[in-house]
Order: sequence, then C-alpha cells, then structure tokens
Amino acid sequence: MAHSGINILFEGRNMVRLLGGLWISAKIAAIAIVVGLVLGIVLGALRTLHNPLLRAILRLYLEFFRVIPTVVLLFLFYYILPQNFNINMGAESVATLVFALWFAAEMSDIVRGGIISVSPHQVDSGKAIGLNRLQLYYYVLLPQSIQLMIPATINLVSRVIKTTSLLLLISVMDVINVGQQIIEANGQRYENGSFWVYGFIFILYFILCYPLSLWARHLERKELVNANG
Amino acid sequence: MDWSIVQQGIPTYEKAFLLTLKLSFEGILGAIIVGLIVSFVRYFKVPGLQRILGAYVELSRNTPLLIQLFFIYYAFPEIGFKISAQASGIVGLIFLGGSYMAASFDGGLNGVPKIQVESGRAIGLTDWQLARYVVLPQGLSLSIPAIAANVIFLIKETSIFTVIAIPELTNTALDQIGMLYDTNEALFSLVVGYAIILIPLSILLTWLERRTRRGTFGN
Amino acid sequence: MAEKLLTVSHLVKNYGRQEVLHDINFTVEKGSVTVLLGPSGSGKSTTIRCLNGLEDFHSGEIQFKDQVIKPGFKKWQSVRQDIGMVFQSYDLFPNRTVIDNILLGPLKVQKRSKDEALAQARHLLKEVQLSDYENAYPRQLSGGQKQRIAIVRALALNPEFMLFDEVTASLDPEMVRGVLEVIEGLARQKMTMLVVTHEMNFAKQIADKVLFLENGKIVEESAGHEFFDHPKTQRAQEFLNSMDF
Amino acid sequence: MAEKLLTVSHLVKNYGRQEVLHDINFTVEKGSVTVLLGPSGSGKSTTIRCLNGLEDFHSGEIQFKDQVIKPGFKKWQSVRQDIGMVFQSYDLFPNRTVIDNILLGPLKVQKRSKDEALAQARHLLKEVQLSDYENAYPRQLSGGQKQRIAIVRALALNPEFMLFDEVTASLDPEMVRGVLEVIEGLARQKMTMLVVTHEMNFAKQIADKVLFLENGKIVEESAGHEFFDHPKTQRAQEFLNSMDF
Amino acid sequence: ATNSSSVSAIKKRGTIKIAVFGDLQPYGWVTKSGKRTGYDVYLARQIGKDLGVKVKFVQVNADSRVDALKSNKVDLVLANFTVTPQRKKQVSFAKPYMKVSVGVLSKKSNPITKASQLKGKKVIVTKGTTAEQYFTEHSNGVTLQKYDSKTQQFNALKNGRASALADDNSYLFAWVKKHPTYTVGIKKIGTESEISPAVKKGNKSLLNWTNKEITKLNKKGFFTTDYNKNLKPYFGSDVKPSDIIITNNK
Ligand SMILES: Nc1ncnc2c1ncn2[C@@H]1O[C@H](COP(=O)(O)OP(=O)(O)OP(=O)(O)O)[C@@H](O)[C@H]1O
Ligand SMILES: Nc1ncnc2c1ncn2[C@@H]1O[C@H](COP(=O)(O)OP(=O)(O)OP(=O)(O)O)[C@@H](O)[C@H]1O
Ligand SMILES: [Mg+2]
Ligand SMILES: [Mg+2]
Repeated sequence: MAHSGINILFEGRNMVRLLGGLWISAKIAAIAIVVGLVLGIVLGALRTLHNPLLRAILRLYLEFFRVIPTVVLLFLFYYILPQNFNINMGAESVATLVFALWFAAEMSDIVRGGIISVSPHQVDSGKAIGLNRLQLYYYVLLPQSIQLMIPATINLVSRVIKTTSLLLLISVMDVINVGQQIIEANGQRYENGSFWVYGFIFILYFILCYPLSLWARHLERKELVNANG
Repeated sequence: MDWSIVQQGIPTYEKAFLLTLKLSFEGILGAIIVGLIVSFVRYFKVPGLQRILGAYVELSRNTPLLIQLFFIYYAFPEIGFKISAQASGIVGLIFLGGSYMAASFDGGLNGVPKIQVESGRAIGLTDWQLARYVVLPQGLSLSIPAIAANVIFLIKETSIFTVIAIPELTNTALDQIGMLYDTNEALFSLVVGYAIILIPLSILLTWLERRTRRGTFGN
Repeated sequence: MAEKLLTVSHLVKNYGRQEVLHDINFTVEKGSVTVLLGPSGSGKSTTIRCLNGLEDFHSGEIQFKDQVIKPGFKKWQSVRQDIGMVFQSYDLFPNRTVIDNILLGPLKVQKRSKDEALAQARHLLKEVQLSDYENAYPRQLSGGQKQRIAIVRALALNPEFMLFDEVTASLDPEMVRGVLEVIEGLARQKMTMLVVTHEMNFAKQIADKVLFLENGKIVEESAGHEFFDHPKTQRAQEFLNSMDF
Repeated sequence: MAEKLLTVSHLVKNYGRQEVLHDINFTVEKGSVTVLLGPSGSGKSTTIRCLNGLEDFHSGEIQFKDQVIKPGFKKWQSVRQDIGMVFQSYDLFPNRTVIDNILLGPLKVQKRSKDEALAQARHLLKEVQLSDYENAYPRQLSGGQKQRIAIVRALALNPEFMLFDEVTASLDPEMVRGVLEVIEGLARQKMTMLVVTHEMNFAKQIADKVLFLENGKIVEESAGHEFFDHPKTQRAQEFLNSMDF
Repeated sequence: ATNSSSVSAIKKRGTIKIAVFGDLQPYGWVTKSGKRTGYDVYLARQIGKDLGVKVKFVQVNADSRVDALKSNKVDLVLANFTVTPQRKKQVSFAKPYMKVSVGVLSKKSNPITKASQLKGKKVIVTKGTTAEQYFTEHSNGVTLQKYDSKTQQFNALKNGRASALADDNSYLFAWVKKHPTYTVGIKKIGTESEISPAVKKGNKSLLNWTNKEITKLNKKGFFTTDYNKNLKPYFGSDVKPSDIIITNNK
C-alpha cells in the first residue's frame, strides 16, 4: 500500500509542478527578505534615535506586525487595500509586500536590539574622538552589532520561508496549493496520496530551512567562543 | 463598515475567542512541558535521549505548522492514526512550540554564570541540589522573556488552525467573509480579537525584556 | 614542625594539549597562612581550583587530612565540606537572601538542624558586621559586603581549610580594606588558609609562607617576610618591583 | 601664573531629580596636571564627562580656550578634537585593527592626509612601544596594551587637553606601571591633563594640583604634595588612610 | 475610478482574468500534466476566444469568490457560483448556465437518506458554499465542520471526520462515481438554484456582453458539447444532462 502511494509524486508532471510551486514560494520569500532587510536596518537604526515621535510611530508599526497573525495580514492586504484604497495588486505582489513589511518590522527590532547592546563605552569613545552621529553608526555601532544580529536574522529568514505555506489561503499557486490539486486529481487512484504529497512538501520545507538552522547554530557557537575569548 | 453587523457577530466571536484562548493555553502548556524536558535532557546531557530529541527539534523548527497540521489531521488517518481536529491543533502546537520553548530554556540555563555552578560545588552541593537550588531558579527566570515571546508567537500560530476546520477566530472570520461577504466587519472583529489577547502580552514582553537587560534578575 | 593539613605532590594539569601546571609540590601546615603569588596566567587560580576539585588534574596526588586524592577522584563532595573557597567575582546566589545563601550548605549538604545553623550564621554575620543584612538580596549589597558574605557562606560549613582567590580584585579600592580585615581576623584565629592576592602589603603582613609561581611552576618558596625582603630569584624581584609603583 | 586653558564655573549636573554635581568651580592651567580624587560615587567621572560633552549639564559654564560653553551647547564635535579622553573600560573598537582605531579620527573627522596621519600614528605607537601591534586586533592585546593604544588614539588628534578617567582600574596589577609611565611621559612633555586615579603613589608624583571631591562638591583644592602630606579636611585625611592598607 | 474590467478595458489589455476552482473535478481542476480543465474552464476558454483575448486563470476557494471580484483580482467568476439573494447584493450575476441543488453525501454502508437523520450529526461543508448557507439557516441540530477547500473537505470525509458531507449535488454525483463506497443519499435538499457567471457589481459592460454570449452559446449547443466532453464521463448513468445544464435559455 505504502508502495503504491509514493508513485503519485512521479505521475505525469506532478513532481515538476510541485517544484514549480516551491519556486513561487521561494521567489516571494527571497524578494521580501531583501526588501525587508534593507528597510529593517534603516528603521532599526532610526529607532535608536532619541526622537519620541519617531520612536512611537516605529514602535506602533512593529507592534502592528507583531501582534497580527500573518494569515490575517495577508487577508487584510489582499482584500481591504484594493477595496478601500483602490490599489490593485496580484496575489503574489500582495504576499511579497506583506512579507517584506513584516520582515522589516521584526528586523527593525533585531537591529535595534543589536545596536543598543553595543557597550555605551563604545559610543562614548566614538564621540570622544569627534565622530558625528552618522559616522558613529557607520564605523562603530552597525559593524559591532552585525555579528549579534546575524543568528536572529537567519531565524527570521527561516520563519518567513515557513510562513510562505500560508500563501495558499490567498490563492497563490504555491507548493501546497499545487499539492492539493494533485491530491484531488489523483485521489481515487492513490488512496493514501495525501500522505505522500504532504510528506514530500514537508521534506521540501525541511530541506530549505535545515541548512539555515545549522548555519545559525554555527554562528551562535562561534559568537559564544568569541565572547569568552 | 457597518457597526450593527459587528455587533451582531459578537456572540460568535466571543465563542471563537474563548476557543482560541483554550487551544492556545493547552498547546502552550504542553509546549512548555516538552520544552523543559528537551532542555533538561540537553543540559544534563542524557545519553541516547539527547539524540532523539535533537532530531525532533530539527523537524519541528524547520517545517511550517500548516504542513504539520495537514499531516496530523489529513495524512496520519490514512496510515491509521486519527485524532479530533482540536486535538490535532493542540498536538501541532505542542510539536511546533516544544522546540521553541526548549531553545528559550536552553538560553536561560546556559545563561547562568559558570561561577554560580562552581560556587555551588564549592559548598558541597550534589548535582541534583545544584540544579534544584542554583541552576533552575536562575535559569528559568532568565528564560522568562524568551518564553513570553514564544507565547505570543504560538498564539498567533493558532490562526492556522483554520485549515483543519476548528472554529477559532480566523476560521470564524473567514467563514463570515465567505458566507455573508462582510469582509470589513469580519476582519475588524478578527483583529480586535487578537489584539485583546496579544497587546497586553506584547507590553508584558517589553517590560520583561527591559527588566532582564537591567539585570534585576541577576546579581 | 607543625602538623600537615595538605600535601600536594607532582601535580600536573593540562587544558587540552597545553600543560598549565608542571610538577607542583608544596605542603600546608595546620593553622598557617600560605600566600600564592605570581604573574597573571602563571597558574595560581588553576592550582587552587584543583585543590577542591573544580578542575580535574592529570597526574600527581593531593593528600588532604587522611584522604589521598588521585586523578579521577570521585568523592569531592564530602571533601569540599572541609574546604571553603571564595572567588574573585561575586558569586552569591542572586535568587536567595543573604541568610539563605549562608544556610544552603549547612542545611542541605550537612543536614544540620535549622536552629543551630541559624545561630552560627548570625554569629558569623555579626563578626563581619553585616547582621543588618540577613534578609537582603545580594543585589542590595556593595561589592565589599558581598565578598564578606561569601566568606561567611564558606565558613558556615566549618571548614578546616580556606581558599581565597583574589577576593578583592573586583572591588572598589575603598571596599578592599573591610574584606582583608575579615581574612586577617581568620588568620589570628589560626584558620588554615591558602591565599592568592595582588595586595602586596596585605600579603606581607599575613603570610607565613609564600609560594611564587611562574609559568605553572613554583619557582620560589620562602617564609613570609623573607620573600618580600630578600627574594631569592631575579624573577620574584622583578615581580615585586612591578607591583609597587 | 600660567595661562588658563579651562575654567569651570558654577557647574551643576542632575541625573533626573538627583543633583550629582553642585556648583563645581575650578581652573586648569596650560601645561599642568590636575588630579581629581574622591570616594566612589563622588562625581569624578561625571565631572570629566561634562568637560567633553558626553553629559549635558544643567547650569553653569565651561570656558575652554576661547569657547564659552553653556548648557545645551551644540558644537561639541569640534571641541572634542582638542580634548582627548581615555576611559576606565577598554574602549578600542573591537572590529578594527590597532592602526585603524588610531586613524579613524585623523582621517574621518579631521580629514587629514593618509600619509601624514599614518606617519604620526607610527611615531606614537613607537613611543608607547607597540609598533609591532599595528595590525593586531584589540582582542589580541593585553589590558595594558589596549589602554596604551587608547591613549595613542586620543593623542593622534593632537589634542591640547587630555582627560584620564581611572585608566588603570581594570588592569592586572602588573600592567598598571606601563600605562602610568606613558601618562608620566606626557606630563614631562607638558601636556595639560586632568586625571582621575586610585593609584595614590602615582597621583602624588604627578599632580600639580589636587581637587578632592565628595558628594558632588569640591571640598578641598590644594597643590599636589600639600594635599598628600597635609590634607586640610578630615574627610580627605580619612580617604587617604583608607587607600593604603 | 474607471472600470478596469469593462469589455473595452479587457480588450485593450488583451487578457481577461477569470476565477476558477483548481480542485473541483470535473468543473475546475488541474490534470496531472498541469493543465487546467473542466466544465467551467472550458466555458472560460470559449469566452476568451469570443472576446479575442487571452485568459488568465486565478484559482479561488469558495469563500474568496466575492472578494476576488470586489478587489478587482478577477473580471469574471466561473467557479460554480450559485446565485443566491445574499450574493446578488454583492455581485452581478449573468444568465445561468447550470442548475444545482444541495445534496448530501454519506457512506454507502451507513447511508443518510433523509434530512431528519442528520440531527445531532457532524456534517462537512466548504466555507462560503450554498450548502453551508442552507445548513446555517436550517440547522436542525447539525454541527458543521467548515473547511477552506474542496480537497480538504473530501479528505476529511474519507478520514471519517463526520457522518456526511453537503455540497452542490452536481459535484457529489461526480465524486461518488470515483468513490463507489459512498452515495449521494439525499439528492436534493432545499430549493433548486442556478449557477451563473458573475461580474463585479456595476460592471454593466461585461455583464451585458456575458448575457449575450450565453444566449449565443446556447443557440450553438455549446453547453451540451461541454457537458458531454467534461461532465458525462464523471457521472453515473442516473444523471441526465437536463439535471445539470440549462439549454433553453431565453
Ligand atoms: N578553561 C581554560 N581553558 C584553557 N586554558 C585555561 C583555562 N583556564 C586557564 N587557562 C590557562 O591556564 C593558565 C593558568 O591560568 P590561571 O587562571 O590559573 O592563572 P592565574 O595565575 O590565576 O592568573 P590571574 O592572576 O590572571 O588570575 C593560563 O595560561 C590560562 O590561559
Ligand atoms: N547615568 C546615571 N544615571 C543616574 N545616576 C548616575 C549616572 N551615572 C552616575 N550617576 C550617579 O552620579 C553620582 C556620581 O557618579 P560618578 O560616576 O561621577 O562617580 P565617580 O566619582 O566617578 O565614582 P567611581 O570612583 O566609582 O568611578 C553617583 O551617585 C552615581 O550614582
Ligand atoms: Mg586567577
Ligand atoms: Mg568614575
């Protein structure tokens, strides 16, 4: 029985279609991550300035994206934006936008955390040799906090990749949606087809995320050694 | 937006809200227990178990909850293992949350300074006494902010339960949209529902983080 | 000669491939104060940590009272009750009050009666002039106060031998004196002690014997005043010079 | 009397509601060494930090050369190029090599030519005997070496005035001397300096003037030797006693 | 704003965006080679051809059909969209091309043939379907399990998560043919309804065009061809074309 079910994956173009679906998820994640990374670093740096208004606004932005589940964000952006603001975007663009904004929000907190964990002595001594604000960020704060930020950022990247699984809810033809089509079209021929299709998707996600998790752990360990050495 | 529609929906959303709370609570409690077990096994380097739990952690952290739920709910029955939707949701949340909680506990336990362990040894404490009086109390309080962050994360993840037909907040809202087309009203009620749970938690988290950073937990 | 409490013979200790203690030999007489001096990284802490099992050693042996300790020794826990230790960094348990810090050993390790242990703890607190802080948490104390409590915590187990590893090195200068006075008091009461310190005046005043360590070897062993007034080796001479500007 | 480089008048500084400096007045003469002494928490660091704008002050004024500085002053960045400062904690930028640490100010702040700045940096490194470490990273240096580099980094901007805040307090005792010798050398070259230190012997040797601070007030101001040999106030007497065991 | 889904706008753009199902055999589904096909899809392709534009398919779930129109994600919905009074308030329906009733599917070994048998039982539906609507209004002590997609609902039934599944009878007929251990025990519950193409409310231009198109296709016997090609092979012999398609459209 288990023998026959696995063949659902090799039937027709099923495998290619599943991988095609994965490609769409990966593409959305990749663009969102790049955009979110840049935006997040800028916002994170801005959040360390002593401007109460700016801080409040950026804090609100963070809290919004932190508190609202991603499924809900996707629906909000997919339905509300076009109906109420007359902006029209395809499902993939909406998804990319949502993920980018979400990534930027979480990233801004990582960046801020990294920057404020740089010892205040470093700021003092940067000021003492006459560096201005921008030079302080560029030469002292960012370079020193980057090492601290990398593991958390990798974890965030892997979260974004995993969250692309929600794309099926807004009609993006992602890997899971394709999987459902396949299960439905072949359901009667492979009674346990869904086991194999979902299993295969499970493995696909694992293959994408596991190297990231290894990398993050490696960096964390290295950081521990550096901190002690 | 039509406020009377929002108002009419209140009883339904209240039920969904309570269900979200109940499932979150049970799942998170389970995740904390699993997390503690995994973390202890790693801290005390229990042979054998360490490896098995290590594999669990990797599977749990590197796959989406949605697929985990599909597996538990749709795929497992095909190989003869069936539990109810709510049970599937809770099991999924525990499966996912256990590894996240374990990481938080690890952080806390490893954050206890080595000198604390040594000075416990120096006054003759046994390994178990060391754990009981020194490592655990300090390690657990150090992990509190990370645990709180996970709680927020896991509560949000319950929104994915919608795919296995559990009538929690998200499912209820999507249903209202699909059947009655009150998109604005449904999304509004939905956001309010999550905000009531998560905003206080998020504020608590910020406070806890600040407290730890200031080192009031420390020496 | 006085009775020997501790004898260290041919002690060798490695960290990984690096040998950091090479063939260390010395004895400690009951009721005496031995001061361990030497430049940073010479192996003072490592020596002290081997003596109560915080580090394993590679070869050699330690005899403490009747107990012969060889590499891989397992019963440190009972030995440690007779050997008190105080560290450089503040090491009180931050989650317990002062009195709970002190009583943890007597009650949980030695299973003594609460009344008796408490009475002794209060007596010791009084001696270090911190009776008022019985219920304070460590974070409410200054560095000097913390170190005095750490000494009391070690003494509460009624050890026969005390190890001090640069206990004043993290303190504000003004706090140092209070702590050193407590250790001096113990010396007067004839507590057997092995002391690592960078406070030369204090060392000079308190030492019955000085061991001078360099690169994991004892390069000079002298009676207290003799070392400070007439160091035998050139290295010890240089060391003493560098310490007073 | 020598020319005045710095005049502090009626300086008041609050942290929140707490006033930590009350009406501080003093002057620093060109080419002289002023030592700031006082117990922990008396306000020494705060005073020094106000002088190069790391802390805002509440009222009063600071005159540095021709520049009159009042609360809310904005142009610290240019003033700081004339005032070098070295801190207690090692504060080299860990992500840059020694030479990059030193050149950051001359090149990026003062926009000087690379050749000229490099030549000067190498000259200074030679003076503190660390020429070999040009391309080392801070983590590869001992504490004493780091502090000597920190001094060089400040000197590389050619300041007219140097502030030192307990620069040897975190060092291993053996490292202290090397750093103090560098500061002594500067004193001999008639660099104007304000020095906070807990090394009394050093203070005595170097000070032209001593300011004794307590609870945010200058309670005693004397010529160097006078302070150590005949302190005027009882509090200063006690302080001096507590410092040498 | 101008109507971006008007016939002229579509022609100018050169593509029409049509919402279809992707997991509803034989109406809208995807073959193993990845090609979209089915009764609705066939109609969609014909409409594209007659408009002279390319068709861009947008796969939807039942509960997102209205919002897909409202938010301009699609120009036209051809996803087995049953005309109901509530839906009429949200979108504009063209002339019907199919008829349908809610049916109830159950295991042959434990068949449900009367509505009264459902009392106290669990029934599976897909969110946003007429079946859900019907049981929400006439609950009769039924507990509904609401799924997002057709795949999920049939999967849940196969896993024995409920005693029955309610949906448009037309798909159920097709489904039982492939799953002979199940039966459509109740063929009709409630009133018969019609299935129509839908456009965004107010999109007169596309609505009129679609109405004319359906009349024209009817005259040509298009729907019979479509039925024979896409539906007939999936239905049992007890289903007649007249049960499903509307051919006498005026
Ligand atoms: N955990 C460790 N792993 C590897 N090497 C170590 C470790 N601890 C100490 N060492 C090395 O062992 C040697 C002796 O160190 P130790 O701490 O005993 O010196 P010390 O005399 O106490 O110095 P200090 O005065 O700085 O405290 C040093 O070379 C040190 O680098
Ligand atoms: N950032 C701050 N916020 C609030 N109070 C502060 C802050 N920094 C210093 N203080 C307070 O200001 C007073 C003066 O502190 P300061 O650091 O100047 O003392 P100090 O003389 O340099 O002491 P030390 O010898 O310990 O370095 C103290 O009471 C201190 O608690
Ligand atoms: Mg040491
Ligand atoms: Mg200070």
